[in-house]
Amino acid sequence: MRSVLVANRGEIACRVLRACKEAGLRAVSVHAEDEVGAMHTEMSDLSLSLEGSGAPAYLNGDAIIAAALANDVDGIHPGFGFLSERAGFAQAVLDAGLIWIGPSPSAIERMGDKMTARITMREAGVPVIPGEEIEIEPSGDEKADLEATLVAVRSASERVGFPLLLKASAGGGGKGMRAVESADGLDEAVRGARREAIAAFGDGRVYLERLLRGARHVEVQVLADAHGRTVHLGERECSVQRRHQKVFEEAPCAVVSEDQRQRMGEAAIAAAEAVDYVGAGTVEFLMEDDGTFHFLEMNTRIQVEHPITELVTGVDLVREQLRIAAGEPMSVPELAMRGHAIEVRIYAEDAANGFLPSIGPLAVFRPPTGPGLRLDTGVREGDDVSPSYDPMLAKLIVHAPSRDEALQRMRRALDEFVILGTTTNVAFLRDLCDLDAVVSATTSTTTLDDAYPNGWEVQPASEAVMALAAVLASSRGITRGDNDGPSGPASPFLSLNRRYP
Amino acid sequence: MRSVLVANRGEIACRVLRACKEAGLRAVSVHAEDEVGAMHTEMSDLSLSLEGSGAPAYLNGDAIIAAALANDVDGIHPGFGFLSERAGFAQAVLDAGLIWIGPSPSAIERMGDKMTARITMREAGVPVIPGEEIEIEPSGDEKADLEATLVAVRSASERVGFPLLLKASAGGGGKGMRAVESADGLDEAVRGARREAIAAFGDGRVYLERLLRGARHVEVQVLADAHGRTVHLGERECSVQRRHQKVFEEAPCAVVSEDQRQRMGEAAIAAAEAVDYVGAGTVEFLMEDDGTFHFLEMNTRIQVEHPITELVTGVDLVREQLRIAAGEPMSVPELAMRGHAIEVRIYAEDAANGFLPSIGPLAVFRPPTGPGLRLDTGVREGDDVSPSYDPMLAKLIVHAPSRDEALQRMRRALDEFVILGTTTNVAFLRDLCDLDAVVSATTSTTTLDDAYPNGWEVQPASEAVMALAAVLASSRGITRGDNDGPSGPASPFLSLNRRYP
Amino acid sequence: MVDLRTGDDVHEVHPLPRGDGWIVDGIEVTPLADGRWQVRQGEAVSLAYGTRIGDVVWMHINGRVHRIEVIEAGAGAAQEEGSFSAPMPGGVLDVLVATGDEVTAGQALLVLEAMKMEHRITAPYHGRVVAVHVTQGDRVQQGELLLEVEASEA
Amino acid sequence: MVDLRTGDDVHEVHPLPRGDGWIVDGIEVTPLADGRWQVRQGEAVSLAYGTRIGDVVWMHINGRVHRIEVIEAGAGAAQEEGSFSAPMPGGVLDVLVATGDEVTAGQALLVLEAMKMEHRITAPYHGRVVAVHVTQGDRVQQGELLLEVEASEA
Repeated sequence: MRSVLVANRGEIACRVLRACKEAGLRAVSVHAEDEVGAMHTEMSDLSLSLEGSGAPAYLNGDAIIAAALANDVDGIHPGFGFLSERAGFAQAVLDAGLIWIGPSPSAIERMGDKMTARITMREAGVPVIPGEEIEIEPSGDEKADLEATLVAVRSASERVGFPLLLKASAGGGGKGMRAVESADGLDEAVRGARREAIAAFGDGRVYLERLLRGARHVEVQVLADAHGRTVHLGERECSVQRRHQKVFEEAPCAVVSEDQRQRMGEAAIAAAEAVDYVGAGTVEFLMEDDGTFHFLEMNTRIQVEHPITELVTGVDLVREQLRIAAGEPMSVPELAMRGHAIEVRIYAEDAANGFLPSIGPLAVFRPPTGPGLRLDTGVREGDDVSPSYDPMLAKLIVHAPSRDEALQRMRRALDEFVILGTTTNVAFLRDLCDLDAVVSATTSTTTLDDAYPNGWEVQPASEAVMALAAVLASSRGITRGDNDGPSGPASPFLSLNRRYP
Repeated sequence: MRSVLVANRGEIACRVLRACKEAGLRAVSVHAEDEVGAMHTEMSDLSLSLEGSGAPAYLNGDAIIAAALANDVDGIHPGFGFLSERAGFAQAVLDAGLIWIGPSPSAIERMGDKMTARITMREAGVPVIPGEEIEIEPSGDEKADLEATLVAVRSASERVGFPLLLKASAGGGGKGMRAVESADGLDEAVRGARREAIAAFGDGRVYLERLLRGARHVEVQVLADAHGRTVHLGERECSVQRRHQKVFEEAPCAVVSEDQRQRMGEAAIAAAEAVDYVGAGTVEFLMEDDGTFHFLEMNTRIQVEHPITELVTGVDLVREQLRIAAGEPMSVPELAMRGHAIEVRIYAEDAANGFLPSIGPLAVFRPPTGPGLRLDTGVREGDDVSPSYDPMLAKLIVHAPSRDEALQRMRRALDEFVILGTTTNVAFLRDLCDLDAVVSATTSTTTLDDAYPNGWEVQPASEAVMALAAVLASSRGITRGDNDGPSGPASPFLSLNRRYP
Repeated sequence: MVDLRTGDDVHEVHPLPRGDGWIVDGIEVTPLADGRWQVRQGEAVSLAYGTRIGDVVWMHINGRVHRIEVIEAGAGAAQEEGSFSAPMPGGVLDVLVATGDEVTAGQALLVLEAMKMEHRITAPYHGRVVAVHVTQGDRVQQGELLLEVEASEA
Repeated sequence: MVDLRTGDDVHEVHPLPRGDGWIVDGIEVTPLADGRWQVRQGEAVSLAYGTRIGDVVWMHINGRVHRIEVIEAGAGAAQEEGSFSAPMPGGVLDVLVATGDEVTAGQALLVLEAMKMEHRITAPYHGRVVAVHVTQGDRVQQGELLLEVEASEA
């Protein structure tokens, strides 16, 4: 393997392209028409243009394979999201004679369909969450399918009991998932989940699981190579979620003992081996207070929160993906975790307003620096945050000798992070670091709902803030779009340099 | 200890202030009159103004102690350089009832005077470099002292033999040091070394050491607490030096075996214990090809290159300094080194022109991001590089599972580092990563002289470079100082936004 | 004189030039290089980043970002209470109410799709829908008026 | 038309506007956002940062920084060969030669002190000192003329 195309964008594309460069591979990126000059294209030796704008461009598997074939590419890395868990795309890559940097299409298929995965795991002896699959064969008539699903869900819900989680079998990342408190909300939840799942994945099938309130989301990283070696790299805790999406992740989990780690690791390896897994993957569990754990799903790709595992284990997961795809044995020593790592996801969103995505220019984007910090970003100062893509801009990751020190470091780092021009969740993340449940390591998947029953609120503006605001307001300011050049956002400092009337 | 004043500036002040904040200590900085708003003042809870500009402001120990006493400060951290190795200042801090975050004045004195250190080490059984101390008591009459020194050096040089190194007893960081090839250059070297040493340290005494060509500079990090525990944290190799100053450092040293590490570690602990050392310190050795090592000197402070030890050992050295100064036992587990770390020092200097310091605006300063990178910087975009201070701007540090991967990562990181407006050594550092001696881990203190006998040269401009230059030249550009505001450098993008005539 | 909005409040502030900077209600604001500012209130000195973009001033001070609206003299009246405008560009997935409908606080009025996610616009109080300006399938721009709800007497 | 200096050479280049950007000797240069540029030469596309500060253009392209002088039409003649000017602000520590002295290549002419370090100005060729403009103890600004050396016939 000498040349790798990364079929993705944003921070994960940057992450993978850098790994390719470090491995001495020719790094090829792709970009939609509205992402010429985006950060990930800057990380690559060659960037190929895709037709169209927004997500559809990156979802056009045929175009990507054709571009790869026309440009001497040997392998395709899908990152996460987009085409990463589409077995059909993986198969098409292989059929085109290219290397697929991921597990086999059959492993993706069996794990990607959450219902099949549940069944596979149950049969492999891995404990699953009490629940029920809704087996309605898609007829092609959405109205009929919806009706049949509604009937089956109503009936299954009586056996599973409320509160329950309704999940799209093809879902992921919180899409197509609904918590349902009682029979009242069931129908609307089914409609919404199906609609979202069909839009995002083209597959509206759903299943039910008992909603395990107060449980922790604990997941185990696995790596398997083509030489028959499968290892686990310890666990991550990702309980802190908003809208079913992780925002705050840490490794190791503060309450997992060495013995528990061993047992979960073995279950994760069993899960991977049940589908002849090769590559990097994550087996997610829900863990109850007494340490009981249930299989949730397996993600057959690199994961957003992989950096925290890298920091505590010293393993470069993406580099290992490249080694494994090239047919080499992985270069992973025996598991030895050191220190504590925390990741927060920087989203362009308004945490004070239901986490609604926000857009705007990154007029100032100055990440913190210093010891124990890692920033995986897909944007830099001067970029525009567009509504066409996922609002995750970057990930800030800290590593320190202990959990307390990691939290202290994260507070410091978030205090230093300056982003002006687009509303982000940085202040919300900073508040998370002081939350009782976070400080005492008693987080669960309902921590955020419990902490902010009425939503999170912005700190009020102090007198010093209003004074500075008054001075800034008196400056001429920038009206976006009034530059005569074709370039993006004007320098934020234009107004300052011309401050005097 | 609740409040710490950092008596320094630049990246090390930022490093220490951040550690104080993380430790929950009130972080107090000081700044000269020409450094209002400098990055290190931004890192602190409170910044105190010192009278005067440039280095003298930071060297005014009395003013710093007075400022500390007037502002409820408990402890003083000196960083490196400036007052860090002045025993008199350490004693004054203690006499003022403050905590000195460093070793005792007597340990500083005995190690700071390089001649005394040589004698102490020899007596403690630590091997020293063959050489001779020049013991001339300062008379207060520089002309007479110089003459007496010249006579004594000429005589000693015959016993030590050429080539030799002439070193200021009070020296450090390459200041007051001269390599002398033959008797011809001896007198001018003595004059220059004394002049530089008197200017920098107020003490012109010198000594001679045989110049061990082709040896490696290998140093061992030690930590000692007030509870009687002294540990070493493995070695760093810092052989790659220009003008006797380190530019490229790595940990561990590629040719040090576990057994050798043990022996050097024990020698380092013996060195520290010989002066009842408490705190963080570094014992420097020259190591010959056969593994023989000689004591060079002990630095009684935190060192520029401490981050590489932090990355491979997982220990936060500055945080430990704070613990030790507060009288707590250090929280350092048994030594377990993981992976490989490399640091390069980013200097504002012209590597193609004898490494002459350069100045200018940091019109664009965009450090690389991503996995395995750490940036310790004292500057950010928009700052001015002034001739009043040391030209080291920042340190870029990488960590990876193996030495090869660390080098690959460093290449990638340096490729990404954008600094426009001030000439820096980034391209020179990038070339270092491809140097045979660096790639094959056969560096010595003469590596750079051997590699660039006629100096390092800039890569010629390609056609693409000239094309872009032509377009940039056609833009109106910025004339520094023509803003009507009091702010510093204009935004580099001013010209771009107004590009069209 | 400048009017600034935080939340529902409008503040009138008067920066006065003084030396290299300004004084505002006894607080000294001094520009440093490249978009950075020093703000001094008695003994407390803060360093900040700040900029103005259009009608919003953005600043980062004491570890927090603040985003404050500037109300320009002569600008049009602020958005009427009860008007719901699109918080971001997107598509209208579903309109759940019609003109004349009574709605209760928290009731979903409209579903928008943006950034691959569904966003639900809900009523903040009990009231009556007095106008609906969009229909299912419409593309809307940020700030575009979607619908209007009149609060009922409490 | 623009004249650019690299090392001892002066290049004359002619950027022509084309579409959103320029063409220079067949190479397309297109501005992106915020000081970034796209440079296309045949199939090879590079992304760059670039800016002009005074009479110097700075750019970062393909992992390297380049610093190129712009020679403005009508600007004064370039510094004469044989004139030595201060590479940075500093103090003159020692003047080692006097007017009329013969010097050899590599010989130290003058010692400057800046940034706490000594910097030695040496003769690049054999010649004769024709003028010395500073004396020990002087403070000099960057670019200030220090001394002049006339090359002897080789």
